[in-house]
This record gives sequence, structure tokens and C-alpha cells, in this order.
Amino acid sequence: MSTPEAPAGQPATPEPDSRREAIIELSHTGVTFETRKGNDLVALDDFNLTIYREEIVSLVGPSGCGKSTVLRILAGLQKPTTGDFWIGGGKTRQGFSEVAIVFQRPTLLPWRNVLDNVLYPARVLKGRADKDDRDRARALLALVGLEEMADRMPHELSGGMQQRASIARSLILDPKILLMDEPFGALDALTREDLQLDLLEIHERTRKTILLVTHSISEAVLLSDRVAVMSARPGRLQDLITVDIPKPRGPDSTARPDFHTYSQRIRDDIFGPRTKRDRAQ
Amino acid sequence: MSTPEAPAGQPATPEPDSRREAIIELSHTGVTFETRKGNDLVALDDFNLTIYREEIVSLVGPSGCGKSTVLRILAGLQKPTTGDFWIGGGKTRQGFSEVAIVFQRPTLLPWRNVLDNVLYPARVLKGRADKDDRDRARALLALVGLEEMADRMPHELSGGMQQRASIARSLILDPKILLMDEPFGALDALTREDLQLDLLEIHERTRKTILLVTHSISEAVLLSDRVAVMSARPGRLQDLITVDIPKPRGPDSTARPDFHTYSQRIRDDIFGPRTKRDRAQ
Amino acid sequence: ADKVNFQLDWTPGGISAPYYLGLDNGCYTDQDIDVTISRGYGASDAVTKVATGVSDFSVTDLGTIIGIISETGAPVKAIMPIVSNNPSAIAVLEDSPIQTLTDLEGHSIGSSVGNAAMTFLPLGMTDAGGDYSKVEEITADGSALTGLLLQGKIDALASYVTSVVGINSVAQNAGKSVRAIYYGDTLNLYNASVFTSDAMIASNPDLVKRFASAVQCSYDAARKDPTAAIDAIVAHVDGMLRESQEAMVPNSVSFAFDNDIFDKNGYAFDMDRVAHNIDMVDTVTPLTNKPAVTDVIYDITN
Amino acid sequence: MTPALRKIILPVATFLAFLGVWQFLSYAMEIPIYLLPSPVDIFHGGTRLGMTMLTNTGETLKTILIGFACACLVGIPLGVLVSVNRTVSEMIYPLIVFLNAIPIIAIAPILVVIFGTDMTTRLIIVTLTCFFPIMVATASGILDTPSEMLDLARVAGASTMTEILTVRLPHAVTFIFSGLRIGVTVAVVGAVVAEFVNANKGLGFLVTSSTAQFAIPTATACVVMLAIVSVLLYEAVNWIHRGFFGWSIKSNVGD
Amino acid sequence: MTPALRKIILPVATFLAFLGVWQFLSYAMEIPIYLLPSPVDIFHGGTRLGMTMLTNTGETLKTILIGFACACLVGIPLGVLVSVNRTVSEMIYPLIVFLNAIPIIAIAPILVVIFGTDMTTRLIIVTLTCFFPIMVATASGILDTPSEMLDLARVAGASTMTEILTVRLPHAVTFIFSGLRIGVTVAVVGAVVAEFVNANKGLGFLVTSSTAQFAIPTATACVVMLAIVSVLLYEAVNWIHRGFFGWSIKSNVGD
Ligand SMILES: Nc1ncnc2c1ncn2[C@@H]1O[C@H](COP(=O)(O)OP(=O)(O)OP(=O)(O)O)[C@@H](O)[C@H]1O
Ligand SMILES: Nc1ncnc2c1ncn2[C@@H]1O[C@H](COP(=O)(O)OP(=O)(O)OP(=O)(O)O)[C@@H](O)[C@H]1O
Ligand SMILES: NC(=[NH2+])NCCC[C@H](N)C(=O)O
Ligand SMILES: [Mg+2]
Ligand SMILES: [Mg+2]
Repeated sequence: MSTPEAPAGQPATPEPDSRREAIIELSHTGVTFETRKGNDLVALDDFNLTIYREEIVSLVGPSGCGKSTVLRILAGLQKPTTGDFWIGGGKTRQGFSEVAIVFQRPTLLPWRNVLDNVLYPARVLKGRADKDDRDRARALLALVGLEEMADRMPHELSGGMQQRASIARSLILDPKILLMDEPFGALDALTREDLQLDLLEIHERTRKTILLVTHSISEAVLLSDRVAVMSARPGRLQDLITVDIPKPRGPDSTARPDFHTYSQRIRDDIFGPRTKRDRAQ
Repeated sequence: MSTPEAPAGQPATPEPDSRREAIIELSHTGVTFETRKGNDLVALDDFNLTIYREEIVSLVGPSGCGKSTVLRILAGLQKPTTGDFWIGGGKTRQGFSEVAIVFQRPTLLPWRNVLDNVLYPARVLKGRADKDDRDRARALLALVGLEEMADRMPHELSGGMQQRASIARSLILDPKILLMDEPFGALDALTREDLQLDLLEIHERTRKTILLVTHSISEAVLLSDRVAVMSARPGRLQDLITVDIPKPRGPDSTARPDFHTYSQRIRDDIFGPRTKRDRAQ
Repeated sequence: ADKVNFQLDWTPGGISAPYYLGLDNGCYTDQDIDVTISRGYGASDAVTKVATGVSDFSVTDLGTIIGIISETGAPVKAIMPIVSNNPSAIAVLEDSPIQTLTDLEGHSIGSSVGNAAMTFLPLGMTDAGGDYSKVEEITADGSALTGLLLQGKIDALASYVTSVVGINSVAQNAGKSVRAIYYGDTLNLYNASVFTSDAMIASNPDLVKRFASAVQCSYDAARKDPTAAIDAIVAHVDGMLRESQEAMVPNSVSFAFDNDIFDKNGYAFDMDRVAHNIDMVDTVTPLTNKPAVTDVIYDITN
Repeated sequence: MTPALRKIILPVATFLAFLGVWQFLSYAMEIPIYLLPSPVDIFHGGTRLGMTMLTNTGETLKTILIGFACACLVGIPLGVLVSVNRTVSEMIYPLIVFLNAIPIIAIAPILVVIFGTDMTTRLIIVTLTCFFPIMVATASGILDTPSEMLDLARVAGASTMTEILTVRLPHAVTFIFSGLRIGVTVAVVGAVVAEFVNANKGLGFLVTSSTAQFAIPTATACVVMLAIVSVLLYEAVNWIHRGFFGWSIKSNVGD
Repeated sequence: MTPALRKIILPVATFLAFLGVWQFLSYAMEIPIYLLPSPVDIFHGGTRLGMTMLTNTGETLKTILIGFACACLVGIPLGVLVSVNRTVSEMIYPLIVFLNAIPIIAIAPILVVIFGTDMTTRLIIVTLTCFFPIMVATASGILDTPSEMLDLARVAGASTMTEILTVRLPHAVTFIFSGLRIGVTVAVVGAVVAEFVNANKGLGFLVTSSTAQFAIPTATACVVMLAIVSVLLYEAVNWIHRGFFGWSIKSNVGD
């Protein structure tokens, strides 16, 4: 197991560019939930992570370790009980043009069709959606393969389609920071690969900062500049790995030997020194 | 691309045991949804599949191709508009002791704690849950790593925990047939591998018939006796692959060369003769 | 003792105080009657309750009894009059220019819908030589009318003369004063009368007589000692306010009995006057099956 | 039988059956008119009024509709207000419940004196009688919004106002219509009370004036007319719900 | 200030402020007693009745509580029934709306004849007045159940009955309590109506008899007592909702 990164600013791996600028910072952040019975549940404990502008960082770790909680803190939906955080110049909710999120469950408004759901952040921000927004929305729906579904109501979509619609929604206002909670989890291999490549392409073009929760180790390695590995409850940062695979990346990147080295390191972090059939609790 | 299997009963691959007994049959099954605007959407078209007792069959295919629809038909939740089907001796809903399902979205009742959610099928079937049921439920929660969460309410669980709770629920009445819609989709690599092995072990022990939707090609190969590959809308059976990897299987099975042959065949089925960045519609 | 349910036409108070004095004075027990007095729910309801046997005896306006017998054939008959004059009046502010009924011409009068005091106003005005078509009618809830009058939003208010005492007490609280212009006597009509069902008359005519005697006993006692009647009602009924009853009881009792009709007939109906009563009801609310006097009155004296 | 036809034929058939049973019982048990007129009696009582019945029904309907519309305009925003802010809610909700519990009869005098004896007072009375169910249902719906939808609105940068308009109110539609269904039947009762208190036309007026004229079947005919108006308005609310907010209607039981 | 304390202090403070403003306006605008007595007048009017006020409040409260309980026992199952089956719903729902629209006043005599002049009739009247909101809200909730929960129940082999008991009714709890909140305030009105048409005691009786005695402040005091009872019962329903069905309560607006 690698040693966890020291507090933000002193990464365990060498910094590729010392001039880079922090855009997200979590320092000693902790979240404790009170349960009904009064005994507390520590969901996140002394979590430290700095993310720099234009980075793609992946968050991996066992189910229930606090990945969604980190994203919710950054989205302004969960107040940390201890420690502090800071995102894109503030702590408040800033709207989808600054910080956009793809939730773990696709959350579409059941009373709006797919197109209007994608347009929702624009409506919130500007009061109404204009022709340009509409065109953008259709383009994004095409990107995620849903152009034919624009007029459908959410309940008429399959699970994966709903997830894709919410990915399109997250991009509608061209956010500076993108928080994605297992965005490709419900997608088949084909669609998933396509969207991974789309994400890389979008990043290449718009230089967004992206924080991505994923359960796929290869996805983490393929997409990320750095991979943050979390330990089981209470969630802590266990390892922080800088992925030095050259860009632009693509399907060919997965064939590189260092791709497998990185994957193996993450696997080792997660699976740890356990014997087969041990269960991490 | 392989040729699709001919109508049920004449598999493209040789039958391993001619005495085996069909337990699920879908023949020429089709589902057409009426949309609000009056134009119809063919979700499933002339779908044929026979599943034999004690088999594990995986269903893979692009997002929106009709996998969940197939499961919903078999669970008695969706009437086919054309063709016919037949499951475990009937068509009606038979209760979780006959046919249990894990939905694509974990569907927990928000007014019951995790334990009571797991016990729900027992309550429905027998009116109440007795001590034995309770013990079983706790054992299943332990199996999915949620023993500490028994008293929690569903909204206090992470996404993956909710999914695990619904896996536990599907097993509570020891069903003959298990329908699982991406049961491990929201789980990290570690938990996922554990539960895959648990599923194999359970199957080994109880000889359930299992129909599993998955987006992971390696999961399909690892777990299944046969893999059904579906084509994009309108959903049809595109290929049916018998996986002849010896049992009992385990992590070591993935290292076998034929594992990769099977994986590659499925990949080819799905990705087809497409150039990079082609989008399947 | 015979168990008897006696229902009033409205909540206890005023003219009904004597029934409670009768309880204290043994008027009912003397007649071997075990009476239960309960409040009423309006003039028509009283007839319904007696007709259906829910109560054995009740008291209400004779005109109402006549009307309901005509329209529905309700099997009830009046057995004795209590208030022998119609108390219909109009109330005006003390300083109002309206002095007589005819002065109403060109003014507005307020009433609640279907108010008994309003029924005979056109007739009363015609009798007085006025033209009712020149009067502006304004309908509003009873509780709102007093306010409208005192605010000067209506010029007059259709009411029972016995109620004007109460209205006046309200007015005086606000530094105003109202007076009544009484015309009910010109109509020559009976008002509150004790009645019972045909079934009761048929099955137990003796009880009917004894009950009438008990009622007479009660009213005789109250006439002699109105204060005792006030004490009795306040003692027997929850929510009775002594001050209010002090203002109402003597006034009501006096209105009912200090007149020629009672002097002449006592507790008996004057059948000609009843016939006139039926005619008058027929005039103001045309009757489908105009009853005969004997359809309306059971003569306890024979 | 098409569903639309069913929707008309079934209730009408039940209603006719109900009338039949009522008529039979009336006849068989010799229920006297002064107690409860039979349907035939009521029908004759109604025809005595002729066109008067219809014009007065029109009057009452106008009062109900405008009053109900006012109640919606008051009740829905108030329902939002009392659920928006905990302090506001804890401060004014009990006061509203208190004021709502005061019978109209008790405040009729001041209403009539302030607003006069015309339509305005009647509308105020109808509004006061039926805004409450609408308010309570709206508040319940506003507070019932799933947290995941609120999360979305909040991350999208929605102000409380936007959150309410784009997420909470749409979610509350089912609740609001539950309140409207209750409210519209209460509005009918409110209009009758308003006409009892203050009117010289309308069905409420006809009921009292017929009663005063001992015409019990006629009065009952007016009551029945009111009940029919109530059913039609109730169905109208249902129809608006289905027609304009169809997405908020989920499956029926047993499919 | 603890939340529990807030919940008591805030409404009481608002109420006192309201009384203060009312008293001031009464005084400043010289509103006469016959229009609307001031709080001080009302207080004096109330004390004229002394203990009678309290014993009669007890009577009325008993009627309200038992009647409301009956309304729940009638309204909730009926709400389930009319939503369970489309045919039943289309057949009987309009009839119930029809019957619900008939004013109690119109059927009071026959109720008294059938059920007597005692408590039973009053309870029936309260039940008839307030079952409807409970029924409508229950039906709306039953029909609002998310399809994924129904799917679960159905695959688990639930009969319609089990589906209702284990999924639909729990889901409908928020709706049902919305109906109960409305219903309990209607029950107070219903009890007063019941006492108007059939009672020798209770606050409804006191209101009528005080009015007949031209004691307007006393009548108003009884009305105010009724309104206070209404607020307390409303809060009791809220409290039961929070205490026993806390899981059904979601977030407040603005957190
Ligand atoms: N209730 C519905 N109404 C209309 N169309 C529907 C409905 N349910 C599903 N569909 C359509 O049917 C098709 C198949 O849906 P289904 O959910 O079976 O896909 P799936 O294979 O499970 O996809 P995924 O992997 O994304 O979950 C989709 O195109 C979807 O839009
Ligand atoms: N609202 C809540 N109340 C109580 N506990 C909560 C709540 N939300 C999350 N938790 C707990 O916090 C822990 C972390 O949850 P979180 O959702 O962040 O996990 P996660 O890493 O996203 O898991 P997954 O991969 O399964 O989605 C879990 O143990 C969960 O039970
Ligand atoms: N609110 C009143 N002042 N009611 C007294 C009127 C009673 C009247 N006899 C009636 O027919 O109803
Ligand atoms: Mg998560
Ligand atoms: Mg699916």
C-alpha cells in the first residue's frame, strides 16, 4: 500500500507544473452523520485533496467510503462537520455554469421532457432558454446518442439513457468544474467507451476541471491526471497517484505497459494485502 | 458478427446436455411502446430465448436495447405486445420464492429500515417475518457487507449500499429463478468481485437459474453458461454464446486464454465492424 | 308517570322561561308527567320533530303549523295558544323619521331570508294604508342586520317586538337606542302555540289534557312571579345569562298575556280567529291544501 | 365501451340506481315529505320553480367559480409561504388555522357592514371557506419534494423562488389537486352559506325562501341542484388535472 | 431557543401580537361590539359563563374527537376503495361527492329520527362533515405511489390488498396527513353544526343561546374557544405525524 499524500500542496508524486493553480481544496474535511439511534457515523474523516485547474481527478474506493459525500460537499449540498473546503473561488452553490454535477442517480424532473431537462440549468440561470441553448442541448443529446429522445418524458427512457441525459445536462452551460458521480456506471461497454473518449475530447477542447467518481480502474487510469484512492469507512485518502500517460489519450493508451502498472497499483491499493474471499468492512 | 441463434431449441452452439429442461422461454416476443406523440417505439422485436434450469445466462447489449424490458416481461411487469413467453411454469407473478428480481435502480421502501426491506418479500408471502427469516436476512446483509447497516433507513445508505441491500432482498426467499438488472453496476471493483464470487458460490450450492443483465463483458464471461448479446433498437437477439469455461470458476478463470477469446467475441459482437468514433445508434 | 319529551322552538329564554319554573313548582309532577325539556331548532323543525314522534309536545308559531299541515300533511295539531298576538314589528333608530309603518315608503328594510317577522310586513303595510312596493328590501344574515341598522345602512329592521328589547340593549352598549314600531296586533293572528301529534291525541288524549294543564300551571306561576321564572331558567339551563333573561322574560310574558285576546279566551283558541289565521297564511304564502280549523286545532276543552 | 363513455355512463347509471332505491324506500317505508321528500316529490318541487331554478343556479355558479378562483389565488401562495420559512410557518400557520376555524356566521356582521350586501361579500365568504384545504394541501406538497430534485435545483444555483417555481410547485401538483378537489366541494357549501348570510337570489336564497314558504320538496330540489353542481365542478377539476397535468398522474391500482 | 420551545413560543407570541393589534384597532377605530367585540370584551363575555364554558368545551371536544376518529375509520378505507378499482371509482365516487355536497341542515331531521337526539347523531354529523377531505387525500396518495415500488410489490407476489397495505398506504401517509389536517379543522365545524341541529349543550349550543340572548361578546367568546380547540387539534395532528411517521417528512424549504 502506498503512503497517502501529505496535506494538500505536498503531493506524494512530483508536481508536473509548479505554476498550476488550485481550484478545489479540501483540507481536513470530515463529515459525521447522526443516525436515528444517536450513534454517529463517520462518513469522511480528515480528508485532504487539492485539485488544480484543468485537471481530471478520479475518486475510487469501496462502496460507502464517502466518494459521493466528497462530491456533495463540493456541490454545496453537504456541510462538512469538521475541516474546510473551497471550490472555484467560494463555497456556495454557483450554478451549472461554474460547477456542474452528474448525480449518482440520474435525477430528471419527471414533468419535463428530455430536452427541457437538459435545458433546466439554463432556465434556472437565465430565467429562460433561448434558441442557442436549445441548439446546444440538441447537440449534447446527439453527443450522448439521445437525439431521437428529445421529446420523450424521463420515464420513457431506459436507465442508461437517463444517465446519459443527465450527462448532457451537466454540460449545457459549459461549466468550469465538472463533478461526476459514476457517470458511465449504467452504460454498456460500447457507449461507455464512446463517452469516455468524448469526455477526453471535451476536456482537450475546453480545459474543464473534472472530478470523477468511478468504479472502473481502467476508466480512472484512462481519463485521469491523478487518481485518488479512498479507504473504507471512515473515508480517508489512502493513495494519490499521478498518471503520467501522454495526451491526447485514446483506446490505444490502454495498450501501453504503464497503463497496466497504474491499474495494478490502484488494484493493489483497493484490494490491499488481503487473502481471497476476505471482505473489507 | 456471428449469426443470431435460430428460434429457441436450435441453439447455434451445441447443447451441453440434451436432457436439460427449459424453465424460461421467450418466443417471438416483442414490445412496442406508444409515445405521447402517437409514433410507436419498438423496444423489443421478435426476441427468442430459451433458458434452461440451473443455467446462468447474461444479457448484454447497448443502452436502451431492451434488456430491462426482457426482465420486466419475465417478472410479469410488462405485457409483451407480440409473441409469447413463459417462466417457471407460468406467466404470472409468482413471488420472490419463485422468481426474484434485482431492479436496475435499487428500489427500497423509504419507510422501512434496511433489515425490513430485505425481509419485505417474506412479509408479502407469509404475512410476517419470523425469527428464521430475520436470521437469514442478517446473514444475507453480512454477505453483502451491510451487517452494520441493518437498522439504517435507506436514505442513509450510499448508492452502492442500496444496490447491495436489494441484492440481499432478492435472495431472502431462496428463489428458483433470479432476474438481476446490473446488480453490480454501482459497486467498486473489490465489492463487485466479492459479490460475483458469492453469486457463483450460491449458484453452485442452490442451483438457481439466473438471468443477469450486465455491462461488463468480463463479468458476463466469468459468470455465465451462456451470454445473449442484443443489438441496438429495436432490441433483437444478435448472438448467443455458450461459455465453456470449466466450473467452479473463480478469479483464476479470468487468466485462461479462452476467457479472452469469449470476451473478444462479445466485444466484436457489440462493437461490430465499426471504425473508431462511429456511434451505434 | 308519563315520560314526555317537550321541545322548544329555539334555545331556552324569554317566553320559554316559565316551563322551567313549572319544573320547580311541580306543575308536571302534579299531572303525573315526567317531562324532559329540550331546546328547539327553529319553527319548522319543531313540527317535524313532533310529527315524527321525536318529541311528544312542542311549541311554535301557529302560522307555521298551518303552513306545514297544508303543504306536507304533517299529522300535528295545536292544543293551546301561548302568545295570542303576532309580535311582528319593525325596529328603527330612536331618531329615525319613521314613525308609522306607512313612513317606510322610500326607505329600506332589512331582513334575513324567510324571517317570520318579514312574512306579514306587506300585509301589515297594506292594512296601514302604505305601498309596500316603495320599500327597498335588503336581505342579510340575522346577526348582520343589527349592525346594518345601527350603522344606518338600513333604515329599519323586520323583527319581533319582543326581540327589540334585546336589540336595544345591544344598541345602548354602543350609545344608541332603537324603538319598535309594532303592527302585529293589527293582523289578529296567533303566534306561539303548544302542539302535539295526531298519534298522541289518538292514543293518550288524557295526557294531552294533563300536559296542557301543566303548561297553564307554569305560565300562571310565571305571570305571578316573573323573577322566579328567571331564577328557574338560569338554574336549569347552562349558558343562561341572568341579565339577559331579566330583560327578556318579563317583557315576553307581558306581551303574551297582557292583552284582550288572553283576557277573553284564556288558554283556549278562538276558532274564528284561527280560521282568520288560516286565511292570512293562505294570503301571504298560498296554500296547496288549505286546512280547516279542525285540521289544525285539537280542542282540549271537549 | 370506450373509457370516456364509461366515465359518463357508469356514474349516471349508479346515480339512477341510487334514485330508484331511494324512491322505493320512500314509498315502502312511507317516509313523510316533511322528513325527506322522495325523488319524485323533489322533481315536482323543482319544476314548480321552472326557469327560476336555472337562473338562480347560474347566479350561485358564478359565485362559486369566482370565489373558488380567488381561493386558489390565495390558498396556493399562502401554502407556499407557510412552507418556505420555518419561522414564518411557526408564526402564522397557527394564526391561519385559528382564523379558519371561526365560523363565517360569527364574522358575517362585520363583513356585510364593510363590504356591503352584494357580490363582494359573497366572494369573500366563499374564499374564506375554501382557501384552507388548498393551502394545507399545497404546503404538504411543497414540503414533500424529494431531496434529490432539490439538490439538482440547488446545484443549478436556484434561488428559493426558482426552487419553488421549478421544482417544488410542479412536484406539489398532485397534492394541490387533492386540495382543489376538496376545495371545490367546500366552495359550493361556502356559496350556500354566503347566500344564507347575504343574498336575494341564488340557490341558497331559494332554499331558505322555499323553506319559509313550507315548500319542502322545492327546497330539497334546490339542495339536489347544489349537489349536482358540486359533482360537475368536482369532475371539472379532475378533468383539468388529467388534461393539463397528465404527467402527475400515476398508475391505477391493479394496473 | 430549542426548536420545541420555538414551536410553542412563536405561535403564542404571534397570537398575542394579533390580539394586541386587534384590541388596538378596536379601540382606535371605535369598532362597536355588535360588529366585532374587542378581545377584552370577548374575555369579559366569556367569564360571564364561568365554568359552564369549560364543561361545554369538554362536551364539544368529545364529539369532535370521536367523530374525527370515525371519519378516519370511514375516510381512509373509502379513499382506498375508490382508488383500488376503476369501475368502483367511476361508479361510486361521483355519488359520494353528490352526497357530500348535501348540507347537513337538509338531512338533520331524518338523522335525528333514525339515530335519536343523542350523541350518536352528532357523531354521525361530524363524520359526514369531515370524512371527505380524508377520503380525497387518501385516494390521491394511493394513486400517487411510484411505479417502481408497485413493481417491487407485484414481483414479490403481493395481492392487491398486500400492495395497498405494504406500499400504497405507507406512501400515501403524507397525503393522508394533509387530509387529516384539513379534516380535523372541518371536524370542529362539523361538531358545531351538529350542536346547532341537535344538542342541549356544547359550544355550538352556547353560541346559539348566547346569540338568542343578544350576548354578542359571550357568543364570540365561545367562537374563539372553538378556534383555539381547532388550533390545538391541528397541532396534535402535526405532532402525531412527526412523532409516528417521521420518515414521511422531508426537508424544509431553504434547508
Ligand atoms: N415506459 C416506457 N415508455 C416508453 N418507452 C419505454 C418505456 N420503457 C422503456 N422504453 C424504451 O424502450 C427501450 C428499451 O428500454 P430498456 O429499459 O429495456 O433498455 P435497457 O436495455 O435496459 O437499457 P439500459 O442499459 O440503458 O438500462 C428504450 O428505448 C426505452 O426508451
Ligand atoms: N444522509 C445520510 N445519513 C446518514 N448516513 C449517510 C447519509 N448519506 C451517506 N451516509 C453514509 O455515509 C457513508 C458514505 O456515503 P457515500 O454516499 O459518500 O458513499 P460512496 O462512496 O458514494 O458509496 P457508493 O460507491 O456506494 O455510492 C456511507 O456509509 C453512508 O451510509
Ligand atoms: N338565528 C336566529 N335568530 N334564529 C331564530 C329564528 C328561528 C326561527 N323560528 C326559524 O324558523 O328558524
Ligand atoms: Mg456514491
Ligand atoms: Mg435497463
